[in-house]
Amino acid sequence: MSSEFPLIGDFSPAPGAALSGARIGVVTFPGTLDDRDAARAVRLAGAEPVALWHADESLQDVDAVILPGGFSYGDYLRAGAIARFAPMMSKIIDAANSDAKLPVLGICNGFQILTESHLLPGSMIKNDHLKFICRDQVLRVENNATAWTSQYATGQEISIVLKNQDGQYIADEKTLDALEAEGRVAFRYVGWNPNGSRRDIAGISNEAGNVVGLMPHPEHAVEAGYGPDHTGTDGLGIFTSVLTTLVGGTK
Amino acid sequence: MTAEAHKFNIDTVEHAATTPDTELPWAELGLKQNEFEEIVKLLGRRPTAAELAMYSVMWSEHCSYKSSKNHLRQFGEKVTEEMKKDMLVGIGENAGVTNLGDGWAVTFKIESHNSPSFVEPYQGAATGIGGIVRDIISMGARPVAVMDPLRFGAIDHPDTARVMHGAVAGIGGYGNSLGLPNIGGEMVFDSVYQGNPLVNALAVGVMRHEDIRLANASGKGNKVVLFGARTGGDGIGGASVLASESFDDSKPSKRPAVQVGDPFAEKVLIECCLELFKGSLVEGIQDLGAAGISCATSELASNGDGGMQVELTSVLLRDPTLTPGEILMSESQERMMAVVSPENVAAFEAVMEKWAVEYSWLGEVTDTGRLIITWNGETIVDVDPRTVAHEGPVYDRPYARPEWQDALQADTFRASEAGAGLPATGGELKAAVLELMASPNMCDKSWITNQYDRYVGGNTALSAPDDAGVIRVDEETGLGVALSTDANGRYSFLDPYTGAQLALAEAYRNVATAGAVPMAVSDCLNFGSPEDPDVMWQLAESIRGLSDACMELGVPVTGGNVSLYNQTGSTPIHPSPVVAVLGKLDDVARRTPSGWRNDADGQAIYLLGTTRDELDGSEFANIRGHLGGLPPKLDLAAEKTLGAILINASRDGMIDAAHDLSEGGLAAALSEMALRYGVGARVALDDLCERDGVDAFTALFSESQGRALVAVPRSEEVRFNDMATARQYPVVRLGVVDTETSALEVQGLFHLDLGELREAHEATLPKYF
Amino acid sequence: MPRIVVDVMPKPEILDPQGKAIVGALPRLGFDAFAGVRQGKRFELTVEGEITEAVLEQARNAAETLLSNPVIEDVVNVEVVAD
Amino acid sequence: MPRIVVDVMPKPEILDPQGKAIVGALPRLGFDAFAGVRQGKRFELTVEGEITEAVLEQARNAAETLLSNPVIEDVVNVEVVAD
Ligand SMILES: Nc1ncnc2c1ncn2[C@@H]1O[C@H](COP(=O)(O)OP(=O)(O)O)[C@@H](O)[C@H]1O
Ligand SMILES: [Mg+2]
Repeated sequence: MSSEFPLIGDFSPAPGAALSGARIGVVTFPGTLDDRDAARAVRLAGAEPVALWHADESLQDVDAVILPGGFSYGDYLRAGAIARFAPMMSKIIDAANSDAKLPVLGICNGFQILTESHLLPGSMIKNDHLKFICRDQVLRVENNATAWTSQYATGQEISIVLKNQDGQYIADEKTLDALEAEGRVAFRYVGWNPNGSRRDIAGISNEAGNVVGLMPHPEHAVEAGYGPDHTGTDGLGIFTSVLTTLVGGTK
Repeated sequence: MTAEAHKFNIDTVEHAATTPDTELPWAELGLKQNEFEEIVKLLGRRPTAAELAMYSVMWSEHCSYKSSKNHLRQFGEKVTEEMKKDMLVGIGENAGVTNLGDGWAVTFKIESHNSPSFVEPYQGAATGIGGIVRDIISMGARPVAVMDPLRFGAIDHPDTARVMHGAVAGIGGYGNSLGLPNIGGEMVFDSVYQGNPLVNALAVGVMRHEDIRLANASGKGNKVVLFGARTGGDGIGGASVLASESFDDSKPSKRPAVQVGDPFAEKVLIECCLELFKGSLVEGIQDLGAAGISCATSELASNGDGGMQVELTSVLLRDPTLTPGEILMSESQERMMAVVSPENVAAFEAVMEKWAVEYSWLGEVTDTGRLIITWNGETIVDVDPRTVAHEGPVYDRPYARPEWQDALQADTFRASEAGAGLPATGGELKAAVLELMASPNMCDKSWITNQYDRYVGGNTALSAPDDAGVIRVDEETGLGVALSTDANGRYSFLDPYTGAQLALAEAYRNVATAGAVPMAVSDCLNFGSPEDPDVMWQLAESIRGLSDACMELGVPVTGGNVSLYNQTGSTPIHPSPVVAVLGKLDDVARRTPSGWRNDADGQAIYLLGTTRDELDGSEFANIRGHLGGLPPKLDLAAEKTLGAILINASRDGMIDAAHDLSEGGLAAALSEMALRYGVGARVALDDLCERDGVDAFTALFSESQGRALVAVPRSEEVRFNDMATARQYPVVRLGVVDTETSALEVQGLFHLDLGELREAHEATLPKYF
Repeated sequence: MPRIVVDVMPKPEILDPQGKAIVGALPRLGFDAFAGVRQGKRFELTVEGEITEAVLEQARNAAETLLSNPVIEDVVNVEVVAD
Repeated sequence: MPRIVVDVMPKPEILDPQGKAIVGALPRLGFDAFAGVRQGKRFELTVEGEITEAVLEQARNAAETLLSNPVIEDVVNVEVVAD
């Protein structure tokens, strides 16, 4: 394995390793939990995961970045609040806003870090029922024109894992209306709103579509036997989407 | 923190030698007169305040196992060579280690955090998870999953919600933040646990053989380091008598009544330790749990080849007013102690800096055979570490079969008032199934399990509500482990010897049902006061029963924990030996789930085993408010055969689903298998009733052991039948999976709609909590 | 509308993981003036009508029983603030 | 030791799930006087030495940048309290 994650245990070798040759960074903050999972998903999608350490300042020339889930700094102050100030985040913010439009995906805590960084609007507060919740969740892909959703059909329903404590997405009405109008609601909860999120929003994108954040965990639905209901692999599309985007010359 | 900040009269060894008559608060510290006299004899003088602190915590029941040690020996004695062959590290270390093959090893252990969880359920349960996880790290392993066997008071008692909400949120809050999937546990409501809930926690970890670490301090000149959280006054409440170590003007000190966990600190500690192991930067390592630095220094030193010298003012403090004795006793969470060779010091420090973990060098390994602790250079502890850590008092507590045991066993359910007018018609039986599945102990547990992350790590192949939790260890080969924890306090109350064996049998069966080969056992023995001869008998009988059964099933006990004094006033809890069994799967892809799926239409449903009239102690009798008689009979040879059948059937692809029968019997197993994926079935009980000579009620609700339900694809029926017959194991075809009806159809008796069943099953916990 | 403010802080002797995390983060952002941080809770209770002594007494009781966990927290303040 | 207290509250227009849960629980415990509850955070920052205007300025900045998220929260108070 070329990438040296601070977590032991080797990742599954990729099927037909790194077709596209794309290198996708996975950032680890103190308290990050799902970095190995995100790296595994990248590998299963056919790209090479590159471990990025929060305190470093080099993006190591990666083609895209994933901010994985977890409880960075314990989420004690606010979810993602402290992680947002990591040196690596400054680099990511710059690269995401640059002309190159680095694709950035924030999952759960990563989504929270993206809102704290103002790369995405709104914020997350505690679930309306105040409890941590872990369940299999159906989402509707509302927009397949982002860097991370192109492999889905708009309107497609997917089942992936949801698990969080602070997952209630909120923003003011003006922001919400703008998100809807600009097609920036990327994912919506279907059937049941598990946390009180405004307008059933599960994930959003920035204007350019290179930055996407979502609360549920696609990286936990990439391998049959270990995902929703021990069968689902609907999350893999997120990771193959970004490869298509990269190959398609967005970068 | 500088020494100048401390303004105590330090009680040095020198001072102690010249002031033999100083009154010491040994009784307040929980020592008995004979124990104090033994300490004086060992030292040849009175102990210093710091020494007294160390001996008092290390010789406590919790740390020294003084009441149970004489009995626990059986776990080490009743083992065959065959049982030892995969045991890489046995009882005595922080946790046992079992060989999984391919260079992989697994370590697991279960512990209690009962009384802290009653006082402050959230933090008590959270720190329970934290403590057991550190045990696993200290073996050199990466923790990979946790489990949480829980027992609370009556579901409708006003205090139960407080404990339930807090404990579950605490287990979730801590475990979820560590990135450890929760793969199973237990939930039992019984008024015997009202003032004394049981919060047990299990952690499992995996490692390569070469990464196994032990808690010992060897090699003269190696450095001793304490790292992680700072030391505060946690867990030394009773020790505030040491606030002024000159024992004169004791001013009241403010010490925390409960410990607060910091899961973030622990997560960082895990990663930091794994990086240390990877770089081979530590020679020995020990977690800090009960008895804190007293335990860590004395155990490391006595397991090593020499002695140890440490300077206590070097300990980083959260509370600068702590006295030396309090520092030694402090149970602050999220700390570890390690032994590092001088050439690795710089590399060790680099790892600490990377993870922003605080550390301080306390001293070094010596060749004196003594544990010497200084305070500003003055010796305040000078002991043989073995006398602290391993040679504490051992008691042969008197025990006797309680006088009431005979009357209890004679009071059978059938003969009792509660046992009159049992359901018999189809309608009555259907209502009884609904009542059973809605009852507090049998209802759906997702109110709890939905608060736990079961997916993190991406290796969870089975988790609640399946019979066992299954975790993949090796992504390339699919090698994995299965785990289940079980106990039945009612069975143990009726007959503690058999009760402990039944707990083992159920956990063993659960693991085999998932398709795994049972390999090792860990246990948490939750009992009342050992000073009560009735309770002591329950404990002795349970250990004798469990060790006998382990021997017969060929699965060694590799570690565990004893929790005594679980009682409210003079009323002890039911004897509750919680048994965890770990099994191995060569390829977790072959695991057997506990329910049939949508694609299983027409698959045959078989029941393995014999059904007898065994309702005493059952969940059904419990619902009717009865507890008496004898628990179900146990045939360990039969359990072994059943296990072999289930494992082979899974390995050879003969079954698609399997679920063992335990609490609630066939009624519960059928309901759970159908509800698992919402797929119905058509069954008939006639053949079963005729063969075993029981009526439909008994067939549905008896808790006879050695039974499991399996779903067999049509193409495999012949092979499966042949296998069971070849092993002379009773098997009967009950019916078929039916994906059309969405109901449980028991021919000639009732038609139970799955929607109605699910509603009853799922409503209970949300109603109360 | 006048409100009753209730301030609850972790007891001084009890570990405060939240405060600890913040103390660690401040210097990285260039805030180097602070030696310690503790994080507690602030509740604002609103009342329809007037805040009588009886209402204030209820607030004090609620502060001790529901709004704080006396095992690990202290109620440090219950007061009326005008808007 | 003098401390700086920073109070942060959820913005009025934002639903506060914790406050809502408390409003629901209060009457069950017999506290019927309250129409609404909001739960925010109280930080106590300690300083080695004196609290100068510069230190206070740091506290105000920290309050706005790290201790609160302006999208959902307001800093309602930054003040020095003596012990
Ligand atoms: N407190 C808990 N935490 C996690 N899982 C639990 C808990 N209580 C029960 N479970 C899970 O619910 C399922 C049903 O429990 P139980 O009926 O006790 O299982 P069994 O009888 O097979 O031992 C199992 O998967 C068990 O692990
Ligand atoms: Mg079972």
